[in-house]
Order: sequence, then C-alpha cells, then structure tokens
Amino acid sequence: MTRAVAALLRKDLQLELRTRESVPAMVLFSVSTFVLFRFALDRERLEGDLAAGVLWVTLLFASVLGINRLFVTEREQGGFDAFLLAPVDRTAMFVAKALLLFGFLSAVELVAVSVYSVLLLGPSPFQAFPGLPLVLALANAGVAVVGTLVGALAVQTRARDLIVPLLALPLLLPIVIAGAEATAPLLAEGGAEALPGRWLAILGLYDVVFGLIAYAVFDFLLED
Amino acid sequence: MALPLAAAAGAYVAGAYLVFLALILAYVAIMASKLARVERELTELTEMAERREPDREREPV
Amino acid sequence: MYGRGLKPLSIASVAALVGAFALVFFYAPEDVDQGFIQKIFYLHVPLALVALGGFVTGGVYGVKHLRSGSREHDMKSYVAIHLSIILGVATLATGMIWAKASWGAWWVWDEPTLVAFLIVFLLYACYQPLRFAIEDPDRQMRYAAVFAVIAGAFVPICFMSVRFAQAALVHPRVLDQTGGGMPGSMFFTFLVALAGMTLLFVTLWKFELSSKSARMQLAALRRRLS
Amino acid sequence: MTRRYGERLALDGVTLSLPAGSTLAVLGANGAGKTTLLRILATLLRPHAGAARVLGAALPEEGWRVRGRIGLLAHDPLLYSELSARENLRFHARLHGVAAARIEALLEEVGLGARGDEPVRTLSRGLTQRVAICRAVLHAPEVLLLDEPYANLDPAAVAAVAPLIGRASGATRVVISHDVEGGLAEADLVLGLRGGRAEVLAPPASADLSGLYR
Repeated sequence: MTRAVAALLRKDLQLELRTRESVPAMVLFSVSTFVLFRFALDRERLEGDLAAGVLWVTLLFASVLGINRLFVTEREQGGFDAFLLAPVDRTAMFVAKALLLFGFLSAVELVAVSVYSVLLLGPSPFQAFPGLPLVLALANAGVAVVGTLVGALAVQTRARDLIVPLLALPLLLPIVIAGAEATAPLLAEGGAEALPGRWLAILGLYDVVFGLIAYAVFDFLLED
Repeated sequence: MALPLAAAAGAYVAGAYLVFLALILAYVAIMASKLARVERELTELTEMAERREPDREREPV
Repeated sequence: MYGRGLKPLSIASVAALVGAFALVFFYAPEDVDQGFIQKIFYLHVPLALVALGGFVTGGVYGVKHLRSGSREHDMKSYVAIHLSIILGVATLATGMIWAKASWGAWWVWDEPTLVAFLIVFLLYACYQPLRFAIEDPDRQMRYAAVFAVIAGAFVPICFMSVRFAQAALVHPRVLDQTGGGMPGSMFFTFLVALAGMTLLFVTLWKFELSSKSARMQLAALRRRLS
Repeated sequence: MTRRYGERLALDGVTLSLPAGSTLAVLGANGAGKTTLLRILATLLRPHAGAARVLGAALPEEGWRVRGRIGLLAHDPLLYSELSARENLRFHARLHGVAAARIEALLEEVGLGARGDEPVRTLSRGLTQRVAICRAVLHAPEVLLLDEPYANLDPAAVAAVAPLIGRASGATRVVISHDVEGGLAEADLVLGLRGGRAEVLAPPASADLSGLYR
C-alpha cells in the first residue's frame, strides 16, 4: 500500500512541478481575494474575528480550486484505468490524493498567510503561534479528506466545476466555523488570547468521522 | 423586541399551517400529473398491443 | 408491490394529523411567554425532525445499495431524500414565519437548529443536480448512494458545530427538540403531531415508490412492445 | 457474460473459453461490444450477469488477485502526456513493483532509447503507441488484452514489438483488430461480435464472417 501511495504521490508532484497548475493558482487567487476584501470591507487593518473570518473564507475558496484540479489528469489521461490495472489496494488512490491536497493546502497557506499578515492583518501573525499552525493543520486534514471525496465524486460527472463548489461549501462549513472561531482569539488586538480547545475537538472529530467514511466509501467511486 | 399583537400572531400561525397545506397539495398535484401521464401511456400501449394481436372477440368464432 | 399497506397507512396518518391539529388548537395550553405564536412549534419541529429522519434513512438505504447494488435500495434512498427536501422547504418556511412572528425578522441567526437545518438543506439540494449530472445509470445509483452516506454523516456534525458556535442562546429553549421544558399536555400534543408527520412521510414514501415502480414497468413494457 | 448500459445490452450472453497460450481474435463492427468485453477481462468492468474467470480468478470478486498478471493495451495509451516516457514507465514500474532496469531494456527494444526523456505529448501517435506497449508488458503479464495493437505502427515498429505482444510473446492473447486478414493469421480462435452477441465463435479456417459487417 505505501509503495503505491509513494508512486502516486511522486507522479503527482512531478506533474505539479512541471505544469504548475494548482498551487500557484491557489496562491494568486488568495492574494487577489485579500485585496478584494480590503475594498469590500473598506478596512486597511483587520483583527480578531473579522480577520479570522476573512482568512478562512479565502482559504475555503482556494481549496475549492485545488479540489477541482485534483483528479483532472486522472480523468483525462486514463490515470484511473492505469491505476486500477495495478495489483494495489484501491484506497491507495484516496490516501495519495488526500496527502497531495494536504500538501498543496499547506504550501498555499505558507505563502497566503504571510501575504495576509503583510497586507491586512493588524496584529503580528507571530503572536498567533503555535496555535495557528495547529488549527490550520487540523483544518487542512479535514479539507483534504472531504475534498478528495468530493473531487472523486465530481470528476466523473458532466458539470464537474459546478458540482465541486456546490458540494464542498456546505460540507466544509463546519471547518470554516471551527477554524474561524479558533483563530479569532489568536488574532485579537491586544495579543493572542487562549486557544479554545473546544474548537480543536470539533476539528479533530470532523477529521476522524470523515476519514473513516472516506476510507469506507472511496473504493465505490472508482469501481465500474 | 415588542411582541406583535395576538391578532397578528394568529395570522402568522394560520400562515404557517397554510404553507404546509399548500406544499402537500402541490405535491399531490405533481403526483396526479404523473399518474395522468401513466394513464395516457397505458392507452397508447394497449393500442400497440391491439395492433399486435387483435382481440379474440373480433375473430370469427 | 410498494403500495400494499397504503390504504390503512393513509387513514392512520390522516387521523393522526387531524387529531394533532385539533389538540394543538383546542387542548394544548398557550405558551407562557410566546403566547399563540408558539402553536407553530407543533408543525415546525415535527417537520424538521421527520425531514432529518428522512435524510438519515436515505443514508441507510445508500449503504444498503452500496452493499447489494440493487436498484430497489437506490430507489428507496432517492425517494426518502427527495421527500425530505420537500419537507425541508416546509421546515424552513414555517421556521421563517415563526421568526417573523416572535422576533420581527424573517431570518434569525441566533437559533442554531434553524441555521444548521439551512446548511443541511443546502447540501441535500445538490442531490438532484448530482444525479442528473451522471449519465451511466449504474454509476448514477452508486454515486448517489455515496453522496447519501457522506451527507448522512454530515448532519450530526453540522448541528453540533453550529450549536457550539451559538454559545449564548438568546431566546427560551422551548424550541429544544427534547421538549424537556414543556408541561405534559404540550409534550403529548407534540408527540401526536410528530407521529402524524412520520406517518405522513411513510405514506408519501410508499406512494411515490409505487408510482415510480409503475412508471418503470411501463417503460419496460413499452420497450418490449415497440 | 452480460453487461448492460442502462437498458441497452452492451454485451449479451457471450460465452467463450480460451486455453492458456493461445490467441483469440475479436472482430466486429464499431459498438459491437468488443471494448466492453476487453474491459471486463481486464477487471475494469464488472459483468452484470454471468461469470468470467481469468487465470482461474472469478471476476469481479477475485479480480485483484490476477490484476498484476494482465496487460491491457487500450485505445487510450494510459500515459501522462506531461511526463516523459521514462517517467511514465517508472511510475508504472513502482506501481507494479517491477525493477527499473526492465524499463531501459524495453525502451531499447522498441527503439525509443534516445527519445525516452521527452514529454509524451511531443511524441507522434506511433511512438506513443510504442510507449503504451512498453507499459502494457512492463510487468511481464501472462494475459495480453490488445485493442488494435498495430494501429499507427509502421512495418519496422510492428516487427520490433512482435516479440513483446505477438504470438512470440507466449502469452494468452485477446486481440481486437479491424484488419481481418492480419487478425485471422495470428489467431487460434475467432470471436465475431454483433450487437453484443457472439455471432461467430470458431477456428479461423471455418469462421464465416460474412454476416459480421453487414
């Protein structure tokens, strides 16, 4: 299983480095969304729950972009058949794609959050450490799991780039709620307040529940 | 928040129950139209069957 | 074959619903602080509960379809979700009317169950577009079942995270599903209303199933004859 | 085996058995069910009715057991156009657990040693077909499922790949081809499909293909 996951991941990273389709697009999208929010909210400096809200909404839509691109090469260049012909457990595709999306999201957040702190964030981002990376990591796991499911579900359909946001937005809402509620105190004006553990529990529960469900149903999305 | 007068309250409650009734009736109407389509198709099919093997009564005994 | 128990079932649901409405207006006492407006509770909450039950039933039949691959389970899952979406519309409509009546605004964000229900409704509204976006019938059934399972698991998580976000509850907990805070007579009326709504759901469910299977047999007959 | 697409029967009760090492030529007009049959045998499609056994494994339940021993060459080369031939083959080698040395040997054999590092999308259809053939036989499969293997190949290429996918390879082969003479010459058994049904199932000598392309 790990051999197949490694092979798939290496191939996908090679493809991404060569075509540079997903990560740059997600970063550029995030930055232009921040600029958009600057004018939409008519604020130059954000803090507290508004800052958290803007960050998490932007990351949500950026991940929808990533989810849309996740299975495109598999669908168009026979990647599914090539994979199904190999004597490997089909869940390897799910694990590989989820890890790939997790990696993309982390890379995008590395750039997007630093740009965000320069452009819009009032308080310095470093006050939010180490809480912020922890929340981001937990949220990325949830987005990776559900995103991979939604991506696989949508790629075989006709209106693919319509179905992904339609499904992903409601499904990822609990992550945005939990993410924003957990990040808000960290970005408070007078210095980071305590990280509410309750929201980390919600994120963790989300990851576990959807991880198990994805593990159980993903194979049905490949079967024919 | 000032609570609206009881009379207005009655209107809202009635409104809620009417919305529910309206939805159920709409659903029944849709199902009725589907039933009508089934009936139309069935008559078409009986005609087809008719052409295929005419009824025995018509054949001379 | 689905329409077998339909007649007694529809009689029972009519009796239960009419009985419930009678109880609501002539037996149950008015709520101490909400007054007459609270009567919407006996319609709104059973609608919401039965709709959610229908979504979860859709998920259960989704799992059964994934295991068995039978067209019948898919049909039952589809009809359950399809009906729950209709009841969902009724739930949201009555919820908004209730919000307007008691707080003066059509939509109120500080009622967690209503907000969570809206999110769940938005997700399930994609069920039909997803089905129509897939041509191959077998794949359509399988993907619809996978969706039903995912969405079924999403319902509790969504309610929990929205409820957590609503730490400070503004208005009385009369809306609470468990009905803990209600006097006996009101709770009894609520139970009758809930039973009536559930019976209505099962009746419509069997009704639509028999209608769909009739239409499928008709199409098969047409193919054989043409 | 039967497979339906909605109400249409893509494959309707095709029954055949192929002894190991022999070759079956599958002929028939477009849409006759040839590709459907091939995909079922490749464990990519589940038969809706009937049963299929490949290398002793019942499909679809035990499909995973024989997946590593079947080589499929379909219309679609199943290669990533942005990756080079070598990278594609390395990906498949890792997936199948095959040593990298075999890649170089295969690339030399089909005459692609020099152009192995250019992205596949820059290769001509003939060269892409050669890479696809390398992919199909990379894990030395015992069963070869070939969908018009010699399409887009010049005579020199056909000779070059013959030991890999021809009779010389010694594998059990199911070959779909429209070149009737070529197909019959190589076959031990001929299957003529029409509208999903097996119209002809006979050795090449006595196969009457008149009704097949009407």
